[in-house]
Amino acid sequence: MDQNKFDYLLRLGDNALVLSQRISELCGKGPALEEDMALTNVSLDLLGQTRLWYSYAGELEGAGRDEDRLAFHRDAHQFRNCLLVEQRNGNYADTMMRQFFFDTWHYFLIGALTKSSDARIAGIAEKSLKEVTYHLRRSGDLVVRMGDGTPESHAKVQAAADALWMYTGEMFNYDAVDQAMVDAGVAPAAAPLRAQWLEHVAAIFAEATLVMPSPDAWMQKGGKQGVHSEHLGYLLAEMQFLQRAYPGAEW
Amino acid sequence: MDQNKFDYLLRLGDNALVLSQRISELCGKGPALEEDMALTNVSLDLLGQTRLWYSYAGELEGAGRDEDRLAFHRDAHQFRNCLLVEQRNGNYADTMMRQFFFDTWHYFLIGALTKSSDARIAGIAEKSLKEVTYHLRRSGDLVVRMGDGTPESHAKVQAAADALWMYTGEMFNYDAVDQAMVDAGVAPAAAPLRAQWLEHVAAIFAEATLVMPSPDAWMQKGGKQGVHSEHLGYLLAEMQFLQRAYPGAEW
Amino acid sequence: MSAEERAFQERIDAGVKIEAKDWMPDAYRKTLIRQISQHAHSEIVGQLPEGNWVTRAPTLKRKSILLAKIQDEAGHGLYLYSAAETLGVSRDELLAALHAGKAKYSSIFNYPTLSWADMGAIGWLVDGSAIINQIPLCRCSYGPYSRAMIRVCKEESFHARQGYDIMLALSRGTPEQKAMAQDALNRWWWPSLMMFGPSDAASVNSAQSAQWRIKLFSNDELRQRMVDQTVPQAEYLGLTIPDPDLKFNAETGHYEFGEIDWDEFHAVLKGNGPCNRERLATRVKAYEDGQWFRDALTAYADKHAPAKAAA
Amino acid sequence: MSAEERAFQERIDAGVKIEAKDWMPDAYRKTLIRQISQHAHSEIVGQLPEGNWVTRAPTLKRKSILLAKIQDEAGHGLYLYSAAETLGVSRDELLAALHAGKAKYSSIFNYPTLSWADMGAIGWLVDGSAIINQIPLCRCSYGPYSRAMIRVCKEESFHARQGYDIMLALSRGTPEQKAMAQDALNRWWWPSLMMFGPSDAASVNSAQSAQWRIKLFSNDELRQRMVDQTVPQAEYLGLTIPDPDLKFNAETGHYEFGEIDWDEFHAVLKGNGPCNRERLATRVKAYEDGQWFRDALTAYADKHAPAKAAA
Repeated sequence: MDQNKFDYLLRLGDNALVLSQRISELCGKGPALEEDMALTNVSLDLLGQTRLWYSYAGELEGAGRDEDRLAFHRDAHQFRNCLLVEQRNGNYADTMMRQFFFDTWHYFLIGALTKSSDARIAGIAEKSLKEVTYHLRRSGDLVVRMGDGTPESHAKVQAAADALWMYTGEMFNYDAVDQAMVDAGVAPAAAPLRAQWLEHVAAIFAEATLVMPSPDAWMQKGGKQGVHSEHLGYLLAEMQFLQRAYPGAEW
Repeated sequence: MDQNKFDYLLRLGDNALVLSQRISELCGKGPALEEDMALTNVSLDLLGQTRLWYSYAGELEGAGRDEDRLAFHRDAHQFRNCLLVEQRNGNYADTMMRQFFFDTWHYFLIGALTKSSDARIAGIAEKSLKEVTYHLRRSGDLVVRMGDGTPESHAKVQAAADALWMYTGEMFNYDAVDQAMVDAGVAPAAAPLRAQWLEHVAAIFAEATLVMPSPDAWMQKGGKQGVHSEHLGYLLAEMQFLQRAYPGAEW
Repeated sequence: MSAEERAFQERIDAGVKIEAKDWMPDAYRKTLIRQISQHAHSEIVGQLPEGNWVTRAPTLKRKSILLAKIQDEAGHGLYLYSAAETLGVSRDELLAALHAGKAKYSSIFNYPTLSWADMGAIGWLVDGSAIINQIPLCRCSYGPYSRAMIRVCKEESFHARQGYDIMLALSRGTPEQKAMAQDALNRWWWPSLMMFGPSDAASVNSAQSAQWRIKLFSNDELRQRMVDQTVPQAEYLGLTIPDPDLKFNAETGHYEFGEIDWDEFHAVLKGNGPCNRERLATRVKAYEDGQWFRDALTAYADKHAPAKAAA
Repeated sequence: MSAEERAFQERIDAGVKIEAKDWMPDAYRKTLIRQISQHAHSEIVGQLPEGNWVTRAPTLKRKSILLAKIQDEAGHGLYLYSAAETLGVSRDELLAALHAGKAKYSSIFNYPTLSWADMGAIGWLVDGSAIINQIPLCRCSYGPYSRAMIRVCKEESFHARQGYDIMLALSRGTPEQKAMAQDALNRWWWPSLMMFGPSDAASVNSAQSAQWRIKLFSNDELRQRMVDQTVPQAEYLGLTIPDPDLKFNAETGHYEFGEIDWDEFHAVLKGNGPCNRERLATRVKAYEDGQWFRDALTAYADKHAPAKAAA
């Protein structure tokens, strides 16, 4: 088995699952009915993508782990998502800023993955592209509206940007797994992806009248290698409860 | 095995465990350092009592379930605690009002159990009496201070009383299990216990300048029979995670 | 009866739909607003008991299905608020009435969801009952309402089937799972029967609603339909309906069932259900916490609408 | 040096304790306030990483031990704030400085606790290091501080032993548990070494503190003591210290160890550790949320003190 590719697929799947799970905590609790619908929609899209990544990862591994085994039977240190997606929902500015930072990266990444040398990955990316395009349009639009809305909304969304910024560097901080995927033509290189990300974030922040934090600021890392924040354990304890409490059951 | 006594012991243990767990969520987050210490202390006392009740229950059952098996390997519907103790911490007035309602019941109950016809139960009660006496003094004192403190604290503690009141009836709402224990001289009857509870609550509320809700108000029930509120499942998912995720491990 | 009222009733009797711009009696308008908004509120509040298990769904597939269901419910809320708005009230007014505790939503959502099996039981029993209630309303006299109901019913029937499928998996599962399914049936059975409202004998205002064709069958008729439909399904699942008085009457071809605990029904209606306070508090908090966000959207639109129109 | 300063230094050199009422140089007072309050803040903030696992402790016994430990830490905070108060500052002033980000606490608490094994590693390594730091302070020149340290050290040694006991259970456990223990050691080893502060070469103000006997050994001496004590314990556990350069020097009788990543040390000190923001935000929130409660106690005391005094 190509261990690097397996790890890379887990990262893709874990990012999507953890963010989907976070958003789904808001079911029925959004700030407006239209937001409730959109949140559920994004959560669903990400969950669908999770299942595709995990299924491929499980097949590649060939050890009989299906999507549910991968989702429900790994502890926090075995999860490979970025720190960004496991951060708590906070207020709606926090929720949407987390989403916007992620969506921007996700959009350019998925776009690049449609040209992956791995046909299965390219296919999943192709399938996901419309969804992530919509996600990005939506979260960017809301960041603009909150930033250029009232003084209160401006302050909230600026605070969200400042607090979450330190979790954005990890997406472009490539390690051996990422680099192996770049070398194999499976995944895009970090530098151009980061340039695209910064350019789009800068453009949206300008329109939103927000101050973009420095790209050279100190960045947290560790999630991709399984060293998470304290939040992930709680998220997993809740998410995995039934599978853990009733081992071997079919649902 | 005396199934009624087993169930009764579980109720005692589950009440203590679930309340201990709730309080322990506040570790390091109390409104003052002295409160942090006192909260931890109460949580510890209740945990110690839990272990005594569970150990006896497990021995009585004779099926090899020890304290940890009982604490970590039952799902919500198998827990027998009152709804009161599983309610969320809320603000500190909610936390302390929940504690005061429980402590008052607990104090008179434990006092009566020192005269239980079951020597083991009487012994555990004897051991716990000093602790629950202190708990009651402390929570009653804080209710008085909050009630007769500032307008804000008065409003908060009155709101807490009004919101939690509907969970207090269950403690005196005896079913066949409770009644069997009364008949066997193991546990005190409901009516005098309720009278003591109402008298003490009325006295403290008077001193606290609080309005006591009507004893005839609608009361929720179900916890003692395993029909809980939605909160308990989350509490257990968190509490039981390690035992569930690593079955068979020794810690 | 005025000439207008007579003409109105004649159109209804002839099966012609009433539309928003048409004249209608005040009481018709008010009754419809109450009924439609109550239904809309039920969809919105109904997201909460299910949202309670989304984060704990046992498989990714089940999680997807549940999420999609909750999304549908928000959508139903939207259609229904829109249908109510055609009668001259705003969504904000309706929500204000809900949040103030003046408007009702279906009492069934004041029960807690205590296990995964409740997601099955709600789909099977609650959505099942809702469909029985709602299918006739697809033919009701008010056009916007009947069209909203057609869309709603189509999706609800999926939900009921998905709920039944959860129950099926559980009752074919481990002993614990089967117990979970039975426990859910025990807790949801009676509240589901209560969803149809008081018995006909105790039901007020039904005659007028029937005449206006916004209530097409009596509560007891619909309730009987639900029992008749559900009992064989429970048997197929191998589960026991928690009613010792339940029996099939071969003569009538219907199941006879025990007495409903109307005290419980009225207690929950009055606000004493296990979750009344919490459901409302959750919705109020979501709305209040969202005020700054909605204000921001409005402020942005006000700032930018003229500029964009001019461009 | 003034006559007062000379007399002060002579008392210290003679091993006489300085007490609160005694004259002391301003700089001595300020240094002590900074050092003691930093220590007090560390106890308080240090409750949080452990509080993070109290609700998830794997057995009731372990939960009890951990709760008792956290209670001790709150107690240590109390003694230490009291010791600082003898120097003429109030606890509220000290807390205000903490909450404003002006006062420091031990950087080690800016790392997250990610598994149950971290409860073991913190007791074993962090409390272990704390004791090595603190034991000399039991003999420091300032009486109230030295007495507080004696109480603290006695309890800390329990905590260190309990932490080691957790590690022992894990390293004798399943392969997953052993991996958990190793992972915790990997994450906590270097931060624990950093607890002793910058290397002597980079350390400022040490000479004056040494002369005042409020710093009795150099950072590097204490760090070496910690390594020498801990390496054999790790060996006994069957765990590997994450330092390829670690080796025993038979001549000196000490373990030599690799270069500490001082960039990381300074980054965490500057506020860029994984949890700096969260730890502080949690404490600030607790304090702010508790304002009304503390106000209530004060208001009650004001109302009732005269009445009771008169009675």
